[in-house]
Amino acid sequence: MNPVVRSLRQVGASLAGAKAGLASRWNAMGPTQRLSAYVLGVLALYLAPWWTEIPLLGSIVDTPGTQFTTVLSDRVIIFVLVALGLNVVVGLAGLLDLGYVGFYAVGAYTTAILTSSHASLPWLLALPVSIAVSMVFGVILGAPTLRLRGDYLAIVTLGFGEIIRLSAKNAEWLGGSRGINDIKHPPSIGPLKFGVVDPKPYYWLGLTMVFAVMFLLHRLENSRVGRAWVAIREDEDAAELMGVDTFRFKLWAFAIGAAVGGLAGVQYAGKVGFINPDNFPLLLSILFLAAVVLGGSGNMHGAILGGILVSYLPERLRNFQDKRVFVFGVALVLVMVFRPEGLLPKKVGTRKAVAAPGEGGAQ
Amino acid sequence: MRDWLLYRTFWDLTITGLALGSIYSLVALGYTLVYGVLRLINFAHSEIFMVGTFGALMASQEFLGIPMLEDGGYPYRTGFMLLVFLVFILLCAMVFSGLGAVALERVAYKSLRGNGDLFGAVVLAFLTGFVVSMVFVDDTLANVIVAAILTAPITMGYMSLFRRGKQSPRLAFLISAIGASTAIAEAMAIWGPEKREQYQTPRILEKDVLFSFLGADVRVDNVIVIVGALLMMVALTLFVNKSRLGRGVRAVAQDAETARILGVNVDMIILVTFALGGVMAGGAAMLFTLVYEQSRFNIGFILGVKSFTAAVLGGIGNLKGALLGGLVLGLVENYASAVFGGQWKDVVAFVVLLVVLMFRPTGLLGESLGRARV
Amino acid sequence: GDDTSSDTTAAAGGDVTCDGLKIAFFGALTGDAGNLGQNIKKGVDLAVAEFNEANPGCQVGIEAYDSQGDPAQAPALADKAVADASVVGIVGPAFSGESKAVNGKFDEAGLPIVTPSATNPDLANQGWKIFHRALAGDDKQGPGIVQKITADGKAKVGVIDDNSEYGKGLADIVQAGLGAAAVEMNSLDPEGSDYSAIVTAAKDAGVDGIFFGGYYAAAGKLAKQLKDGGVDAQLYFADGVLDVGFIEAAGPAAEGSIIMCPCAPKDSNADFLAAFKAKFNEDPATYAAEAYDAATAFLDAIAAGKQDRASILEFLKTYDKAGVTKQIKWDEKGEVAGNAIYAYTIESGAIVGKPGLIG
Amino acid sequence: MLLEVRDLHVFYGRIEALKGISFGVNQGEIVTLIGANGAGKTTTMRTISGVRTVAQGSIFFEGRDITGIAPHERVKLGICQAPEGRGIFPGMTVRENLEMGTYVRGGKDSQKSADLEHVFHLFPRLKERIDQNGGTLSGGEQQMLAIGRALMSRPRLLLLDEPSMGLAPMLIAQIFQIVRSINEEGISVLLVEQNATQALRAANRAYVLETGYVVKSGSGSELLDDPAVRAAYLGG
Amino acid sequence: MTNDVLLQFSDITMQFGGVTALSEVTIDIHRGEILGLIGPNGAGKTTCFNVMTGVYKPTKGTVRFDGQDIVPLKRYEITLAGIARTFQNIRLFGNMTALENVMVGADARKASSVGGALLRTPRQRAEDKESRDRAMELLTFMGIADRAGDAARNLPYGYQRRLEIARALGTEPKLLCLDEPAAGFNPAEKQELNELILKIREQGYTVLLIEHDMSVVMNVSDRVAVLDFGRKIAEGLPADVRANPDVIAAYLGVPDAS
Ligand SMILES: Nc1ncnc2c1ncn2[C@@H]1O[C@H](COP(=O)(O)OP(=O)(O)OP(=O)(O)O)[C@@H](O)[C@H]1O
Ligand SMILES: Nc1ncnc2c1ncn2[C@@H]1O[C@H](COP(=O)(O)OP(=O)(O)OP(=O)(O)O)[C@@H](O)[C@H]1O
Ligand SMILES: [Mg+2]
Ligand SMILES: [Mg+2]
Repeated sequence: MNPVVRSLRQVGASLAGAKAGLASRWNAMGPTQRLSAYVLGVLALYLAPWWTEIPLLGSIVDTPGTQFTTVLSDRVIIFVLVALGLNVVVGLAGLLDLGYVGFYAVGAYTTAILTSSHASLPWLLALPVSIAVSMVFGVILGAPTLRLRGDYLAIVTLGFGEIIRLSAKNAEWLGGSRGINDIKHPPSIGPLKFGVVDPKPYYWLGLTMVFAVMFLLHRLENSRVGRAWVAIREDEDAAELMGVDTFRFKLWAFAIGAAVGGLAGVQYAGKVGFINPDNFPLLLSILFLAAVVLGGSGNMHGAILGGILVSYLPERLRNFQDKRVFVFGVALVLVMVFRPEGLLPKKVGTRKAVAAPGEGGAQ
Repeated sequence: MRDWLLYRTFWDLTITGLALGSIYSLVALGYTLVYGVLRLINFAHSEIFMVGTFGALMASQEFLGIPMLEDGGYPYRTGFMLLVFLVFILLCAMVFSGLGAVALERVAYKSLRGNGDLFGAVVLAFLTGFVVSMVFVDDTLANVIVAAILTAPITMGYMSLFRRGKQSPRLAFLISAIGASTAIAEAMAIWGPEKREQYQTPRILEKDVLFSFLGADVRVDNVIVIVGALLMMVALTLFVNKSRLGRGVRAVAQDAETARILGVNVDMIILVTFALGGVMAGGAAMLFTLVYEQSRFNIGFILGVKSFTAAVLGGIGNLKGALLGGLVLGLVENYASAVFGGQWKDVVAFVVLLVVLMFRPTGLLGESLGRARV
Repeated sequence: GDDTSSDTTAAAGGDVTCDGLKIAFFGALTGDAGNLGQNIKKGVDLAVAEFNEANPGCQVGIEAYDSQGDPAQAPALADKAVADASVVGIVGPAFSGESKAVNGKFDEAGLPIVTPSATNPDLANQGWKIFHRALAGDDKQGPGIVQKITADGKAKVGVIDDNSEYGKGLADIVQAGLGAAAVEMNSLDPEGSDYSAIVTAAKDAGVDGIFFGGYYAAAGKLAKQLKDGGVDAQLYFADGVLDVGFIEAAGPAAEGSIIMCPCAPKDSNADFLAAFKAKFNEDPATYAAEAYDAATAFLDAIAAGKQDRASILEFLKTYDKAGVTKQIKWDEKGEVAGNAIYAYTIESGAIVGKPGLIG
Repeated sequence: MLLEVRDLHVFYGRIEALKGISFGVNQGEIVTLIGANGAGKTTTMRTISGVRTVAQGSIFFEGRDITGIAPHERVKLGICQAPEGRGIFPGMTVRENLEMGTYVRGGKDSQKSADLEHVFHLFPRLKERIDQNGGTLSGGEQQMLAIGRALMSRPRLLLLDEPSMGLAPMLIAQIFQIVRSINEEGISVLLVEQNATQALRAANRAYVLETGYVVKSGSGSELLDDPAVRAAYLGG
Repeated sequence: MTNDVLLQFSDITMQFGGVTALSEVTIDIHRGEILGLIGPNGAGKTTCFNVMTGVYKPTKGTVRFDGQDIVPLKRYEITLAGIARTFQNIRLFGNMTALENVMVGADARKASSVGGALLRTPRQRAEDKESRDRAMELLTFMGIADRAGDAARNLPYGYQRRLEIARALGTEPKLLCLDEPAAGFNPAEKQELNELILKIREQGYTVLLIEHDMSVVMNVSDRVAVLDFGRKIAEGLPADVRANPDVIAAYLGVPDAS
């Protein structure tokens, strides 16, 4: 056999082996051990700004030419938040949204308007208002369009994202193409100074947001709401005939997705302090979608992985200069061809789902 | 004053809108054909169009050597030779787009249908080798050599890694399409004749005013575009509805599995579909370069979004819908520019789309493929 | 300040010593706007090369921060620059959008910047102590354009923009300056291909002049389509169009267009032109000379023994020297003193500088 | 032997649906496969048509190994199937659906219309609905259309996968009659049926499939009388 | 048997373009009975289902369910009113587990929504548990609990058919509509299905059954209605219907068809 094939097979086998090994070790752990593993993992994430200091790891993760921590705070966290939100819409409810950047923009712009151009509320107050406004936009978009199926919805949402961007660009009231600057930063808490230079506090804030969103979305996913979403994704007609108010739940998916997207926008605006319409191009919607599917649509952890890769890799690959985007395109094709379900696909049908006695059937 | 602009210049706007709309229509056909057969938004179709425009421009500049920037030096303004040149340019554009579309299918989509093939594997292997070697050397020639050496072994690896007989989820096709689209456009930006700059072409067709219609000047290029698009559309419709291969296309569109059982070579039909879409995009590209005399590596993106919008507006999967949708979109854009200003034209276009879909959820003419019953 | 005459080699002293200092370029080197950044970078490269040759004891390095002109990518780069203590001056950021996203960081870090190309008037009004630019802002360029159009005696001028921050801002200034003579014709999409609606509107309005605020690629397409559409008005453009790309795109339709720019014609300083040609084997393109002046200001500071950000910033406050493009001397907002606006035209397919201009 | 299947193994992912089955159809025969849900009958049919790939084993048609050739080539050789679930093209009219049967054959228009008449003679209902879209037909009408379409290709071997599924009792009887008359025209038939009694009556020979294996075979009447078969498949 | 009418299907006409699928069909379904609906292919049986469950709005006529006019209701509202169905072609949620499929049905009767789920209110938790327990119960009842944790698409055909019934029962219907549940079953399997349907009725459900297999219809139905060309041609006890010459001519063919 061809040596490349063989080595590919071997790599595959050893990866599978490692995965199985980890899984079995994980299963063997007691609850306290698991808890401490979680705590350690979370701690390591909060300490990420210092990863570049660790000898070997540092040279692997550090981004050439850009500040690693800023990449985390300005790009990675934002993309992860967005991917989490979009995963609700696309991955769970199966609604193809190609204009998700619109909600991100609404969140950012609302914060900008409220804290800089038309009022000077504190960021902390702008946060809930912006999320609420994003949700309202989700409902405004969803209400007339959710009757549409699949790809019709895709093109309408794409149009919606463009309408938002172009409106911001053409409305003097929203700063036009000049954008809005002097957006307020989050308030400093004791030693945590949210200023212009140090990105670390923003990263910690963003990471906390990610955990909060994960926690809440996890609850939704494992409830009647999450089941309704997946049922709609799988067969909308059948879902409706099984008593699912499909319209209402699709609207919820849109609204919740929009809220998370808006949250990402708030975080971005509060960090950078300046936004303009060019921050929200159509291409970004597509990139967001690519993140979700690349990671594994329908699986929260997959979406997170996708968000990280899509935002971090271009910075890591700065050496490729203007070939970065080309490499990214080729990589998308390769991943889809060999892992069409994404890097971390959603697993359905684990025995875990059976809680009652008499489980563990055939197969 | 603005308020009366539409009124005063209505026919001017109509004619130029129809000309622009014709190009949308032709590109929309490619989306509609592929969507009809594979239920796939062929996101990279816009890049097929872009490649076609480069084909047309290269035909006139590199192959025919028509001089740039001349002022009357070009001998074939009219007459038979002009026709020959136009046909040659058209063929070049069609060949570029057609081959591009076929290659795209085999590289980015075929294996996702559970049907990995050698050509796709070779191209993917080459690209892999190329990218991997880029990590180590930043020199295109060296990369090509390394990639060429690595192609054979990686190809074998890929052939054995393909997930045969397994249909991938639809989103995977979409993302693969997006990846391919990005890669093609960027490749043109990195290695194409003009890199990231605009690619110009000399004037081939003098833009004389042919006649006046209700006060509007009708230029020869407008007429060629509109008539050319209509002709290609008619030819395609005849082909799909009347020919045996066309019947195969429709059968695969509705139920590929059964079509296979009845003896339709599904892979071949899909290839034909892509080729047809590519050829139409090539036609559109040629007409486009005739009118605008330029292209750029990223020209496809916006035009692609517009054309896909046109396809949806008319009813995706419906050939006549693509025509209607394209023309309507071209007109709406022009009228909107006159009434609200150019910065609002896309907003108006999308609002029109939204309104149309709210009242006709499957577009103006509806999908042509019947949906199965509940 | 240093008062050496306008020798192209900066700080010819030769006895300066320093260690590990860097000047940074900040702007697009790749991506759609990469060309402009490449021009600028070459200006910086030339200035630094000349300096290093003249000062063996002080080899200044160049760091390039490639933002692709994207305000979303800029912050991570800016933080890197701020964190790198050896970077003592920045030539850039090249565009106004990214400037707004990151200049606050430079300001807080006290890292001086001289932008060779960002002309948005707002930038000077943000209270940034570190901000300087090496050319006039659009608030100077706009009136210059108006003056030129008025001097040409145009009575009805269509004003078009590309809806970008730069183009729209400039078009607004021009429109306001022209007053009743202006005919508002709104925006076009620079990425689009078809401008027939605007051509129709221009024909309908019967304009004798047209100003377009935007960049060269769109300007080329517009010029061509206007001509084909039978509009014979005089075309006016601003600095974003000053590029051979405009002529390539417009073809014969470019002939006679007038392009205004706060940048000096490339032959206004023969030494610079010769040095640039010798190093890069090409003519300096738009903003290369401004970049050279910007870099020179930093290099002069280093030559004067200023080797940290604070003292270099201090040095720039009193800097006053004839650069290759103009007298380089900044007011307290960072606006440059020499703010001449030059007029160029296209003759036989080449950009020609017109002497005797507005200033 | 017209069709011969030797030691066929077929997988769905990791699930082995066929675990080495062998059987054959002679020229002019009606052979039926019976078995419970999931026994692998449909898989067998689809593998013969070539839309499922063979992991191991081989298929011979008129002595020629066709294991590796493409499905459309097999139709050219004369194997045509009316698939389980009918596979009607929903957006094509009844006529167009029928014409799809002649896809590989091409053939003259006069020939086509003769074949069309023949099908209408067998299923007058289809003639009434000739311009209706296939997708809006009732289940039974679709079944007729599927069989008619397969006949249009003038097969040498007709594969029928549960043709009586979803049909009214009267039609079921009719379908079996049609199968017989098709067979009398010289077309060999491989029939998969749940309606085992009728199928065994119509068949020359029969095989019983169970979870991917052939567990019994014999003439139709032998199996009809087999007590085990009666108990399991004929309802007592 | 009571004469209490659960569903009143009166004077329904259903046209598609030129095709009249149902014309003036009137059927009453009594509480607690099993009504068999038979008729030749294309007679309009599935169309009846589609009208009852709101998939189609009838061209003419009214449908009253439990005293309420259900024609104007949305599909899910009809389900909540108490009609559940299975599909002639199986339509499960393929990428959900069997258990989750049934839970979706059981969720129909629950009220907690996004707010409850986010806050994990006691009520939401209680409802979630109820759904889960009920779903498990139904899977056990249908005899497929051993595969509760498997993705529906990986289940064998017979299991899928049963799962469809379990899911429909999950919505706690008053009327269960089964569209050809025995299609593709062999006689032994049909026998099991007969027993299952009877068992379902014992639980208090009313059942409307479309089926072509006489061994099923005649054995389980209390009454049988016959459609032909969109019209009702007979209605009555199984034995009577079976002997009805019109029915024999239109549908059964030879009197003994088993
Ligand atoms: N697409 C598929 N994916 C996975 N497994 C499948 C698939 N199709 C069939 N199977 C499995 O293969 C086995 C054989 O299925 P097949 O459809 O051939 O049976 P059959 O005898 O035709 O049954 P029926 O009487 O229900 O039509 C079954 O266990 C089934 O679950
Ligand atoms: N959406 C539709 N458009 C047009 N005609 C339709 C539509 N739905 C059903 N029909 C027609 O209505 C008639 C009744 O169809 P229906 O599916 O109700 O029959 P059925 O009694 O269920 O038959 P079967 O037993 O074969 O399933 C058929 O002739 C069919 O062609
Ligand atoms: Mg089967
Ligand atoms: Mg039916």
